[in-house]
Amino acid sequence: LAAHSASVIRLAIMSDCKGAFGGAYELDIGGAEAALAQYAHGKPVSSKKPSAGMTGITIAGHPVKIVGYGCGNDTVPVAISETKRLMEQLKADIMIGPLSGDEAVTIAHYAQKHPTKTFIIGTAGSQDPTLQIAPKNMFRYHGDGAQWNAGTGILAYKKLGWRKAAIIMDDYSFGWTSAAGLIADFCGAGGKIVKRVFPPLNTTDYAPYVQQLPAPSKVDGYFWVVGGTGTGPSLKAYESAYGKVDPKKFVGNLFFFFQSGFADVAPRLIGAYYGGFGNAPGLKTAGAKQYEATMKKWFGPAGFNVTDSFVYNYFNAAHALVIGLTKSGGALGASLNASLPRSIKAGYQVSNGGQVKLDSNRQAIADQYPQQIVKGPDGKPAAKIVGYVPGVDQSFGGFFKKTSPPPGRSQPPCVKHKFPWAGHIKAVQNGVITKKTIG
Amino acid sequence: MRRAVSAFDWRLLVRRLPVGVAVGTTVFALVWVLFWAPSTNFGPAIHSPANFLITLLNGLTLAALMFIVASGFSLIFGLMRVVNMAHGSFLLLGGYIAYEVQQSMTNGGGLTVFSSQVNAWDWLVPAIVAAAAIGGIGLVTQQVFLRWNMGQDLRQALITIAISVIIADQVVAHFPLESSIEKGSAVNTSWPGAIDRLVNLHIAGVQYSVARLTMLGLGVAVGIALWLWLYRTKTGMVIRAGVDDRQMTSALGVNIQVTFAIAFVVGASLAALGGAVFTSYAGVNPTTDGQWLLNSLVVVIVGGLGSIFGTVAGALLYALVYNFSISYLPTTGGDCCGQYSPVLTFVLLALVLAFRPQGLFGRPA
Amino acid sequence: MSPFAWHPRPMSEKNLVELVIGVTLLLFLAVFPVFGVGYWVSFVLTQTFLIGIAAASLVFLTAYGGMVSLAQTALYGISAFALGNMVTKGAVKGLHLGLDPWLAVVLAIAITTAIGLVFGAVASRSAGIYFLMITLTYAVIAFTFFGQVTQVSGFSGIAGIADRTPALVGDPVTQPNRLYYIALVTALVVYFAIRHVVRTPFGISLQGVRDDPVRMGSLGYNVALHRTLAFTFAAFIASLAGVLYGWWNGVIAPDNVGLGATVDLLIVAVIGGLGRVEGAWLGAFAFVVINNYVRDVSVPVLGGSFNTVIGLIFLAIVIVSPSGLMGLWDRLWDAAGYREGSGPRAAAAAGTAGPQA
Amino acid sequence: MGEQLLSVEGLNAFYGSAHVLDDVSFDVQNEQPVAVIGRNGMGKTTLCAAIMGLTPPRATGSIRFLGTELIGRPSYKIAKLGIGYVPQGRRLFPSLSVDEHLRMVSGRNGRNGGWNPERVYKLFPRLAERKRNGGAQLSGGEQQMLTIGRALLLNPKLLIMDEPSEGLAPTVIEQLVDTCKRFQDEGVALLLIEQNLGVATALADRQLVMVAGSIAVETTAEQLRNDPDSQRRYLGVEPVAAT
Amino acid sequence: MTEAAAHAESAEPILRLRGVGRRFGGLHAVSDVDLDVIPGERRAILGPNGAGKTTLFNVVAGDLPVTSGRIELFGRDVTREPARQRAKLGLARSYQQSRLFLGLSVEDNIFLAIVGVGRGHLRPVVLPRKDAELRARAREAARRAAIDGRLGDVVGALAHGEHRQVALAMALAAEPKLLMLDEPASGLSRGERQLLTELLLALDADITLILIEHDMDIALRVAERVTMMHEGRVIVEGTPAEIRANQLVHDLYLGSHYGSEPEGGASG
Ligand SMILES: Nc1ncnc2c1ncn2[C@@H]1O[C@H](COP(=O)(O)OP(=O)(O)OP(=O)(O)O)[C@@H](O)[C@H]1O
Ligand SMILES: Nc1ncnc2c1ncn2[C@@H]1O[C@H](COP(=O)(O)OP(=O)(O)OP(=O)(O)O)[C@@H](O)[C@H]1O
Ligand SMILES: [Mg+2]
Ligand SMILES: [Mg+2]
Repeated sequence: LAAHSASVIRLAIMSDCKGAFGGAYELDIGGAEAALAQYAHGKPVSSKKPSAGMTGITIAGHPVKIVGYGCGNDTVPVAISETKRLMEQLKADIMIGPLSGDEAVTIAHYAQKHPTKTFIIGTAGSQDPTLQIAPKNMFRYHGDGAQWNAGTGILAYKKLGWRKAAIIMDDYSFGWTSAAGLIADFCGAGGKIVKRVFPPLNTTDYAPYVQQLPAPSKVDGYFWVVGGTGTGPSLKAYESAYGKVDPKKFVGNLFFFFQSGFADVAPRLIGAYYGGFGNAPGLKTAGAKQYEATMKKWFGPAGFNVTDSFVYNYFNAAHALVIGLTKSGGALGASLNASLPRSIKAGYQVSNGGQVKLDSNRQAIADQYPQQIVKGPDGKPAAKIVGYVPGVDQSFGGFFKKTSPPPGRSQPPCVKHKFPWAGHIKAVQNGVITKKTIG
Repeated sequence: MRRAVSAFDWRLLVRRLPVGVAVGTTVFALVWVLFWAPSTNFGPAIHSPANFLITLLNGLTLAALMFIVASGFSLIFGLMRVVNMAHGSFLLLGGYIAYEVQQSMTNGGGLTVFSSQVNAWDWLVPAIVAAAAIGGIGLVTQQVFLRWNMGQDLRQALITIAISVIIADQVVAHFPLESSIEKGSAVNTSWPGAIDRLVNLHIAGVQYSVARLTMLGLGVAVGIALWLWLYRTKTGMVIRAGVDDRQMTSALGVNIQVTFAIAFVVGASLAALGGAVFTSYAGVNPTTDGQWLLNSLVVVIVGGLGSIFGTVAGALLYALVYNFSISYLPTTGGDCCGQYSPVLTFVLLALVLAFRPQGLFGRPA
Repeated sequence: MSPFAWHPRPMSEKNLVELVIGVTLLLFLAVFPVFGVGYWVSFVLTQTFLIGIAAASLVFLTAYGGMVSLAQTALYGISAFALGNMVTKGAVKGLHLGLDPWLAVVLAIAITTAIGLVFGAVASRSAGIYFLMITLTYAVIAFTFFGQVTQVSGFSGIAGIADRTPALVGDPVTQPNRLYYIALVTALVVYFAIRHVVRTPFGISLQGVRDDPVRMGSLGYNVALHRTLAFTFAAFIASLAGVLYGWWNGVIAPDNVGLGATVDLLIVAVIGGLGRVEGAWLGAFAFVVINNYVRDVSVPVLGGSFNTVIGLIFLAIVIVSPSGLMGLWDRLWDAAGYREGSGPRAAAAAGTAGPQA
Repeated sequence: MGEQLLSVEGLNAFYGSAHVLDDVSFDVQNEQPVAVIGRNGMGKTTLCAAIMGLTPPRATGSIRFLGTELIGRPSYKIAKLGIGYVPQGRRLFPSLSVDEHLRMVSGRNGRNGGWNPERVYKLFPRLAERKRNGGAQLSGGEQQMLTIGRALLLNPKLLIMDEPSEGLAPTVIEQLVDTCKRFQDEGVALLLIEQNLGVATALADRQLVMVAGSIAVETTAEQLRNDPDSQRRYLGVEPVAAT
Repeated sequence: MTEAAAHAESAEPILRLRGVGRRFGGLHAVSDVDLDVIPGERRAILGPNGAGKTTLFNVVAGDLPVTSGRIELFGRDVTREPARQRAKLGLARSYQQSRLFLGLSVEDNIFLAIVGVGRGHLRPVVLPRKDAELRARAREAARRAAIDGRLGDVVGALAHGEHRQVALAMALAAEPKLLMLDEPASGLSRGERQLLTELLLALDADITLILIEHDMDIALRVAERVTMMHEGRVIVEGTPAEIRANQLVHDLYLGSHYGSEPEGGASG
């Protein structure tokens, strides 16, 4: 390509280094950097500490410089000031990030006002950034919180035989969005939600909220959408009210097996279903193996869990960026936005040859994989893929609209509705998608 | 004269107003909860005595935990006038230490251990180690950073804020120690199996958690021990005197620094003890520190500084209002009103302070 | 040289030096956007000015009223929330009333000041540490209110405030200089307003209230009224910062008024020095710069991220200088052998502790 | 004459940069009362503070008590050496009741002398009636009594009293003087700061006059009592020009 | 002037207490006190320590509410009025333990005393003319209390005795109709005591003075009438001469002679 245009491309990576997800900082950066190492000649300065930086990244002849790492704390004010620091002080052209839902909302607004910059969401699950705000320069190569749970509600209905369930959800946008996926799905199949309980974030004592849930004898089960730091405490509160958790009566979202969840709550939930991140860590596909090998290669010594979905989402974001920049020949702004791939091959996806497609709002349409917590061979909890939900889009086939009320305490309502994937959910056994329809 | 009389009436009214409002609110709240409570989760207590009892017990047991934590804060804050903004961090670190000790005693390998694997010692030793370790950190904090600037409230508060920032970051950087788990992850310990069960209270058929009742007992025990120490020994007098006038206390031959150091260590250890309990009861994570700093502040504020009874009262009021407002606010539609209980809780606390600025049991400033 | 009081004294050598520094600095700031780095204009300095205004309201209350208020963050947040709810339009969170931008500004300030009046009246019987506490509950009320009452915000906050600024302000993204100057001028006005007010009977009696409220009562003053009005005035100042913040940031969220943010403002004020109003901006500057630039320093032994470093820096500042950076300046001046005012005795009060009993 | 109990040599004290004590030297012999008199603001309280290791940020020179250097020592150690201090302005503890004031101090200083709370109550019966009152809930005179009682409980060898008669009713002053006179028998030396010449001269023969931060002159009670002229000179019945 | 004189002539007392009592828990610090003070009078209140003198001042000034009885000030029932209203009516007091504004200069302390009884507490602007006038009054009051040498100094840095002087200046500066001084001489040196006595003797005739003092030289010289309190009650009232002659007073209070300074060649 034209040698004269070898200007430096300035890249920023943003994650959380404080607050509930503070532990994910190095992971996320590692995920993005592994892609840059694999596809863009980058060399990590330290294979143990990704945030130590990276040298030698080149795309389409352009050197790429990571100008800085953003450190959020899961709150809006810090997200915005970190974004400003990265984009304005350090003059990044492109940002990969942020980590969480509300952060993504605020950065979407920022993106709207800064059309010459490009934003690829790291791993945030809120609906608004791409459904409501949808700036032209913002991309997300993974599902939102509702998508992640698509199919899981149907499984509860069909496989666990639930008819009446109660739901407890974090009282903020991610909790609502995540719950929305379960509610829409479960009610769509014919289930009834008899009670919705919303404890506020950072609740000290979940006991009075758990008390509001109908007793286990009165419902078939509970959708447990308390996340981040609340999963463990809320389950403990349940135990001190009703005794031991019966995993068959619990269906959760990604927090059942995510990060600390694996050590903190999963041991109590062996057998429970949950939505996960919509991807399929542990699938034995070639793509998955390749992805894991890549991660091990670059950040093996850092020792972190390569199947972690945060890592994976950041990896895909950076991967997409490499593809886009290559295609645009290093050109930024509008031409980069036009060049960013509308479809990428992602390790933990299988349909369409392992592709994640983007919709017209630059939001992923992806397969989803409901999971179950099982006891692994080493005695530790393990995640098992149990289902395959093909091609879930953000609007749930038109169910969520830009004009409809966003997920909230009473949204969506519990109504019967046939979603595109209903009747097409396939069983997955030992990491292989079978022909058997399970919902 | 007539003017004076009318002024008299008006003032009297204003002076009685708080009492009137307080009595009125209490009566209304009681009637509401006991007999009325339409469109709430459980309906009035007479219809659903079990839920009322559970709410009450939840309130009392939470109050006990709040008391344990806040009494440490109150000791440091009320007696030494040090607003220890690192109190939440002490609790957090104490919680992680208790977790690590229990893990290593039960070979948890980083996974939550079940109460069936935990005996009384597996719980007590971690709690004691945590309390001792944090007591040590408290001692260092007090000796290195606070000892020489006693009386400068704000400066000390700022110093402890800086320390809490550092501790928070250090916790995220190093805990949990187990390498297969992400740093900064939430962790929890388990109650000993013996108390991790429900007991039938034989009242309205309520089954209640023995662990929570144990927590209540622990709170009472801590309260009694503190009371004996502060009001039945010279140490208590010396601390109070030292707070009033450090120099004069010293001029009476009292090595006030030693006493302050002891008080600080005890206060910090109580935070860690609370942390150990909280780790079993809910679990700790890197946001726990702010949450508990706030809890402690509120309890101590409402109760009144440096008074054990005040701390008891503050903890009870806070925990009961919290529990009852969540359970007994009406829930009509999705957006009202149950989820406003946190707001309501704090508005009530502000009102308490407005009418009794020094807190329920505080000495007038 | 009391850190707490302003006396109409003849200008000392130190005052003169300070005046010269101040004027030079102002001139520098006035021309800064012409040659300065864009980021410093749009981010560091504009933010310094507006945080400084909020901090100045706290310094005013603390230094002259003896009221360490933790509600200033909440108040400036309330102002920004009010602005956001009234000015935004369309599919954003909150009420999005879409009012005229100027009208919204006036209403935001008026609402905040009125809330300040109510808050102040309720808190006016408290003093010292109790005042700190009751204002802390205000902060928590504000945080939980905006977090839980989704009609007016919810945790993701209200965005799009910067899209609907008055014409004078323009688009803060494309025309950062305008907001820079507006913030600078507002900061100056606030600074001189405070300096003026503390020399008036109201200001001096406020200082009396700080030192001994009971005695003030027996001198004929209505102490509660004084406290209330001082708090209202401070709320008014904070509301200005809130409006500026709304324009500057475009987004306001409950975490802007959370415990962390509340403590941050206290840190700003204390680092600057609670004794002198100038300190508010100095503290804000230090805070913004430290938060922005301390990134790549790693801590030996302890490990951890730059947050540990920031904690250590704040610790160092507080330890080195009891009355913040302004106090450091005062001490340096004294150490250099200069003395202000009337003979050796004047310096005697220098060593006294914080303004709070 | 007894042995040397307290000796102050070349003592200077500063508040910040204000030079308040200027080269003060004197000594107190065992069992011998000494009074320091002087006008307001001359530095008498500062002298006490310097001896007790209190407020002044900076003191130079030498203060020896029974051969032990006091400068640089923390004040609780100074108190433990056997110096009781009755500060000006009482400085009671509002958080403590009368009884607690006394119990807190009693038995602190290892010396067993004859003072215990009961004896203090006998000395000041009013205090016995007010046992439960807080330190701030006493009348001015009662506060003064408690301050003195508190210092006595240390069983000091030297009692430093800064204007003890301030705010006391004449009868109580009389009683106080009687009590202090008995100290000599009990081996308690007295360093008395007084504005009330009657008390000062009744209690101490040696009178040190403090002017502008230094001991201007030493005189005797006898002289002072009988010489209105020196009273006027040292205690400034006329406004003194030098201030 | 004429108005004041007219006022003085009317027998209407400037301060009238009827059955005033104040309890602290079970302790009757003041009980059933009746007292009439007429305009222009100099009244001393004596009594042993703990007799209830300061408490009486506190209830009259409004710093403490009464538990029984009724207080009339300038012909008006002020029993339930707060302290600040009474100050506005023309009552100024000093405290036994000086209560000063330690963070303010001497001048500002006195300035506050002046502003307090006037209007414009809440004036948030500087009016140079008006402020200069108020400050001139403040300096004048400082001069009368002989503390004008330290006008600009922060009160926190003054010695004990100097605090007393500032407190006195503040009481004077308010130009009260009723001045109540609680042991103004305590902590003052002989020199300052002398000045104080002269100052009190030379006080405007239309200022009413109530004085608590343990220094008999001052009290009995300044006062025209003396009220003797004991255990919360008024036990004797009379002229200084009557008081001196009263055996009860001697037994309870005066003792032999340490209360007064040995004047000149007085015997020890
Ligand atoms: N804390 C302080 N800071 C600065 N200066 C002080 C302080 N305390 C006292 N001074 C000054 O030191 C000088 C001596 O004060 P000191 O209190 O020793 O006087 P004193 O002789 O005890 O007077 P008095 O008889 O009034 O008690 C005074 O001029 C006073 O203003
Ligand atoms: N706030 C209070 N609480 C309880 N008792 C109090 C309080 N204030 C004063 N007293 C008691 O009331 C009695 C009268 O006190 P008061 O101060 O009026 O005495 P006084 O006549 O001024 O004595 P003095 O000459 O010693 O100052 C005293 O016995 C005192 O202990
Ligand atoms: Mg003195
Ligand atoms: Mg008195």
